[in-house]
Amino acid sequence: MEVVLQNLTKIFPSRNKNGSEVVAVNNFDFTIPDGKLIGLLGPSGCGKSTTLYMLSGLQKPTSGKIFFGSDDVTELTPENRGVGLVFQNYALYPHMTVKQNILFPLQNLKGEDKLSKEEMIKRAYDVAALVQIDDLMDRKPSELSGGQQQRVAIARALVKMPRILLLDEPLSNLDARLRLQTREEIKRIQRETLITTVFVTHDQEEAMSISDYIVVMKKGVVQQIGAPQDVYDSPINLFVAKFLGTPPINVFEGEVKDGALYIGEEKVLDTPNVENKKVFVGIRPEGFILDPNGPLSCNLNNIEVMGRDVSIVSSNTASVNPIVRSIVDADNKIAEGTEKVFFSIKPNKIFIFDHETEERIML
Amino acid sequence: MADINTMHQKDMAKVTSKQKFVTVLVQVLLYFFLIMVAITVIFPFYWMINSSLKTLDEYRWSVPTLWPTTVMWSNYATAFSTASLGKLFVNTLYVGIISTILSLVITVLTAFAFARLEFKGKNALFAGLLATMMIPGELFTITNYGTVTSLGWLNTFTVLIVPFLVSVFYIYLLRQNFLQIPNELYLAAKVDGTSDIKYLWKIMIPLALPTLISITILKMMGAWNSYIWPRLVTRGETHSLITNGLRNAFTESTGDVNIPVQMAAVALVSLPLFLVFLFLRKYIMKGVSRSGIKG
Amino acid sequence: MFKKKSLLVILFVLIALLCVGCGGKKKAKSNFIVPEGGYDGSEVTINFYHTMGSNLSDVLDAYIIEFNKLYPNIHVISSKIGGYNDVRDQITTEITEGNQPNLAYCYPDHVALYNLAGAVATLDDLIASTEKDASGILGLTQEQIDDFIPGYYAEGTSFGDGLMYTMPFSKSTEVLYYNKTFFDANGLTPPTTWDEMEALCARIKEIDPKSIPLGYDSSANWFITMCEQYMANGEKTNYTSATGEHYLFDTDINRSFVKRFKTWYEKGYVTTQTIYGAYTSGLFVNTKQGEGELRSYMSIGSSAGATHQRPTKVDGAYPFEVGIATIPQVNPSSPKVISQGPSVCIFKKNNPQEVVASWLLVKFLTTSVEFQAEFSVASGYVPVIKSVMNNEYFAQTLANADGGDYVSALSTKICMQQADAYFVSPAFVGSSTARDQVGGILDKALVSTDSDVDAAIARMFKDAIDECEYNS
Amino acid sequence: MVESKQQWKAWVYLSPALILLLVFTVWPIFNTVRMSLLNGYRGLAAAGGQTFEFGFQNFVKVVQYRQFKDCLVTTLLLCVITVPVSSFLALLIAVCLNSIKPLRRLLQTIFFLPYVTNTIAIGMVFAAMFNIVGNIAGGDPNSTASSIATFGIVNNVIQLFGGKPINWINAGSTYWHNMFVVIFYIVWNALPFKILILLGGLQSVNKQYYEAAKVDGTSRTRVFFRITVPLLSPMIAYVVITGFIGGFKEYSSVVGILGEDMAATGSETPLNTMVGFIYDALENNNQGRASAAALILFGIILLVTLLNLYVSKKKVHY
Repeated sequence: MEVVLQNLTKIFPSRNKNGSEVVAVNNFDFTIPDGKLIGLLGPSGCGKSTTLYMLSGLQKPTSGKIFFGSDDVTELTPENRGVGLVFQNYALYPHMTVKQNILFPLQNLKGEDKLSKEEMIKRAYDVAALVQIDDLMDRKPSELSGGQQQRVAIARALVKMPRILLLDEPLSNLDARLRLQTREEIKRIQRETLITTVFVTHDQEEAMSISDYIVVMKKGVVQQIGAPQDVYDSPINLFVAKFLGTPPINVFEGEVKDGALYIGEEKVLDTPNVENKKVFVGIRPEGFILDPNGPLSCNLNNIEVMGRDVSIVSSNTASVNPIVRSIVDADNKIAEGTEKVFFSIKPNKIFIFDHETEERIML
Repeated sequence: MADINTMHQKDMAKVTSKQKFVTVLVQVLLYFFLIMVAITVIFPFYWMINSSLKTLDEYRWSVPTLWPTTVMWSNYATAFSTASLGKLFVNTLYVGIISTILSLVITVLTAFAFARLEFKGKNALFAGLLATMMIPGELFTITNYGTVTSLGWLNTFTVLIVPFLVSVFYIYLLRQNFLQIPNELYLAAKVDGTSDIKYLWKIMIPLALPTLISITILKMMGAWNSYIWPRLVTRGETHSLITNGLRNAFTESTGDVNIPVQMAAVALVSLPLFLVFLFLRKYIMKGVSRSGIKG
Repeated sequence: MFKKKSLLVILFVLIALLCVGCGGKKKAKSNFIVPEGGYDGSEVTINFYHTMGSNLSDVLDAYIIEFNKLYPNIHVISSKIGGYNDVRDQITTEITEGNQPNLAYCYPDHVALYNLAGAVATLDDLIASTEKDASGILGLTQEQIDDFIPGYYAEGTSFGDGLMYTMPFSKSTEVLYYNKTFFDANGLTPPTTWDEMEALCARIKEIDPKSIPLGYDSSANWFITMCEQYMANGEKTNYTSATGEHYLFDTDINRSFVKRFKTWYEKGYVTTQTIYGAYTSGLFVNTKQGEGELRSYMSIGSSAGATHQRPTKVDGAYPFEVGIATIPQVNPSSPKVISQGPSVCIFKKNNPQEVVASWLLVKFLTTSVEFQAEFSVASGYVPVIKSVMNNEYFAQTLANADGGDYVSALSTKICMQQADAYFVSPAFVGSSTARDQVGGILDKALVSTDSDVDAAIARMFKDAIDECEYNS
Repeated sequence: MVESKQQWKAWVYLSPALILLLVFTVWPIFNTVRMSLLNGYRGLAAAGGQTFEFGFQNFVKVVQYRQFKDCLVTTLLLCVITVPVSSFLALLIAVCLNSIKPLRRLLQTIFFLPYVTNTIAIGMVFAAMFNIVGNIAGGDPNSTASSIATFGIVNNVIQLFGGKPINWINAGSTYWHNMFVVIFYIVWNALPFKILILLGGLQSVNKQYYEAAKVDGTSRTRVFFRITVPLLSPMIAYVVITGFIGGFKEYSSVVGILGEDMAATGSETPLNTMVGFIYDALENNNQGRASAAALILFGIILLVTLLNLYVSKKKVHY
């Protein structure tokens, strides 16, 4: 099912009389291709959850339209949209067993959709097998681990065969190990069912690792949409560049002068097509190459060996952050007592942004 | 999962309009129901006000009027002066405040012991306490009267305060509330060498504040509404409480009661309670619901 | 949550502890004996419980000041307790702890209850005492005794042992209020017998079919009064007795008058306060016209409630004039009307001076022409001594009596005229139950839809007797 | 170590409450038991020095009394009807309140109003609302003789909708009509507390359960019975159990409606309750019987409460 969001806007009225209204989502325009896994990504308060709730029908957009395929579902209530929603806290009914929880949505079906008891049970067990909880069917949610509860929640959302599956921060309540495992699981389930799936997260790593597409949002405005790697490799502005990637991108104050980019006094790159102006320079940690003749010099703080890689922590007066972190191959050796390190930069890992607008300046 | 798409293929426009209709209908029904109930609830109050503004004669008309033909605001002035409501207000407030404070202290200590400390026979004792709630309290009056008489407490404020300081219901409410505060906090306090009293004061009481506030309000309301006991153990205005004034003051020479004036007094007396209630409703609700009411 | 076992344990412990009996031995009832020398002038404080509203307690307070001129060391604290039942409940509780008041408003059945504890002082010795006193003698002179209206005075000895327990304080009775304007216009006269009443009701129904000619406030009074009237006529019936078998009201005559009044009710002649749902005076004073407006042209109610039987002024004038007459009788030559209204009783105390001092106050208030006159005018109650008629203020008030502004005086006047007709019912523990029950019989019978009327009435009488027996 | 120290500490904390309870609750209970077991005990007679034999005569008298069964049945009926009705209604109102936005605070406040009023005063008002003033021959407000009757506001409303007036509480009214009015009043009176508790409970329920149900297209009735009721079951159990305990002690509402006689005029089956029965005995200074009746009532309440707890243990989700 293809999902089209057309100029979607959500404005919350102010809480008190004098306060101003809050624009949670502003003019969201996007088409979600059929059968893909989409990650809505952004810091808290960016409107990603609101977008999800509008997709589910729990919240009505202030303006704009939502289409499921060719159906305009903007005015439809959730039950008529055929969506499955997995809540951040799972919202499993505590007084029902796993089986009853999964059966619950099926028992709501009316009219021609109504299923016989046997069919319901069969479907419940099928979906339980899909998420691998078929041996837990008679337990109560309080008797399950976090990861198991998550699977039950997904099973409950999937059992009525939704046109779209929505997941709200699906991994935030899990510990680190489970998180890795579960995100693979979600990916697998989505691949198997081919249900168009939208999930919300503030964790960019999570989004990058499983999404077919990611949508980066900030303060209600969509910043960039694309395949994770594309967005990473080609951020549209400083915000997106900073938001994606661990360790985060290093940002320097820089200046374009006479066709060349300067960080401090050091000329790091030729930029023949850019006019003279102040800029921000972003360099991914993996974009540094240890090079005694390199243009960029930094004061070495310390070195963290991480097996395959070495993380060099240094400082530069032009850096916006107190430290500059670069990741280089472990083969690179730095002698004891070294005070200054020199880098050359991989051209595809350096981005410059307008100092005023923070928009990317293409080289 | 081939039928995913077919399952929801419906006439969207039809569904939309039907669903709009249902939503509106439900809202209308909801409001209709609530407003009908609200009218039923409010009617007696309206009737009270209506009656309080009538002359005694009009009140006795066989066909009651929906609004007095002559509006007797003076009934309120009469009510206030004949019942010496001012003095009774002060008495009631005094008894209410003192008994509330003492009652809170006792309730907090008792609830704390039941919720946090381990001692022999705890459960049996608690069950015994709860069981006393099931006995019709009217029977206590006679014996208690004997007790306070032999203690020489008649005609004092003590007699209005002390016998009702312990309420099993409040202990129960507060204990439930305390139980919901994680025991780890208590153990941590013990490890840090915090005394029980300090722990109670710094941690338990702030956390149970809504319950304590509702107890305060219930207790004040109790003082406001108590009637039989104060009548029995006090004489004259010096120690009388407000309800006694209400019942006694409006009897006519023939033994009839001037009901409109009495209604005016009831309205006057209910007013402070009502205002307090409006003001603190949030706390009452929190307090009662927070008690959790789990076994 | 509730542990059954522990609860049972608590109960058993309580029961086991019960072997502690209740000690004490039975005391013989003793009259109060006046101490040598009567009141010795010592400082005493007297507590007086009553039900007076502020307008009456003001009168009382004024006369207590007068009283204190004679007896400066007797301090009187008068307290309004509530209604009559409140006074009773209060005192019964206080007696068990021995801190009852000295003096209280009472009805005979209250005194019977207090007498269970032997708490009420008998007055015979006080009345007979010839000890010298500031007011002459401590007791009552024969003149003073004769001055009391006999029916009222007799109430003090209605307890079956011939002893005097109470003094009448201020009294009332039932009178017949009628719409004089309507009666005059239609050439009607107030009935003197129940037969005349029946004919009159039929006549009024013809004139105004939508009316209920008669409202009788108290069904209990009605029943008891009928018993007394038939007895006065020498017929074989009874109500209750203070001694021996108490409940004697299940008689043929009583059943027959109940049945008779039932037919009145069914013809729409009569209603009672409980059946009507409000004081029948409301019906009587209603002058509004229109659909569903009810009225009656006669109302039998308390003589003390005369002002409630007067219509509200319209444009400065009363819509009709109220007439007052004696209630109908079985035999007008030996009339009987009920005596009601408060008496006072004196409680025993360890210090006999308190009792004597209380008696002095009672004597002062009940024999003081000025107090009785003023209290009567203020309250609408009837004074208990005849000589009040000689009081100028009182005589003046009665002379003004009319069916309008001075309707209370008119009622008092009628009451004074029938001074010899008052009766009191025997008082004993359970007499108030009997009163409630016979009132209940009348109400039940009137509204009963049972097809077998006689059987239904017989059953109601039997149930009432059972109920009385249980509660005694 | 902590445990043994807690032993005496606990008793120190408990002592104020326990001492007061011993004096003002336990001793009266003990005294009640004592009085109930002294044949024909009367406080006044005891004060007069009379002694009483030990025995069960009071209990026998009470149980054999012709109206004892009626009192018991009336009380049971009141409980069995008012508790479920008021609990269900309160639940319904709480749910409705919880699902509206405009006017919510106002309505909430209105529904709590009865909480701050005087039972007897409002009882008088109710009686006036259901009253019929007039001569109702044979108890039938529609007979010709009662064309001369005026009706209270309730009957006015019935007439407005073309119905025939009903004799609710006046002379000749039936037991069930009386019962209806009393039940109406008790429910009215019981609502605020229950709404308070249930609404408080509802507001502490995680909203996501409802959103989840909504996404799944659950009908309102199903949400109510399958989600709201189970999630609120501890509060409901509480409301029902305290309702039953209160219901067995019902008295002042009946007095408020029908007066001290606790019966409609001329009614041969009064609406007397167990507590009314106790009061009647106290009024006649018959403390022995009053105590016996109170203990019987206590036994019944205890039994019903245990039954309630047993049921709720099986049904209530914690």
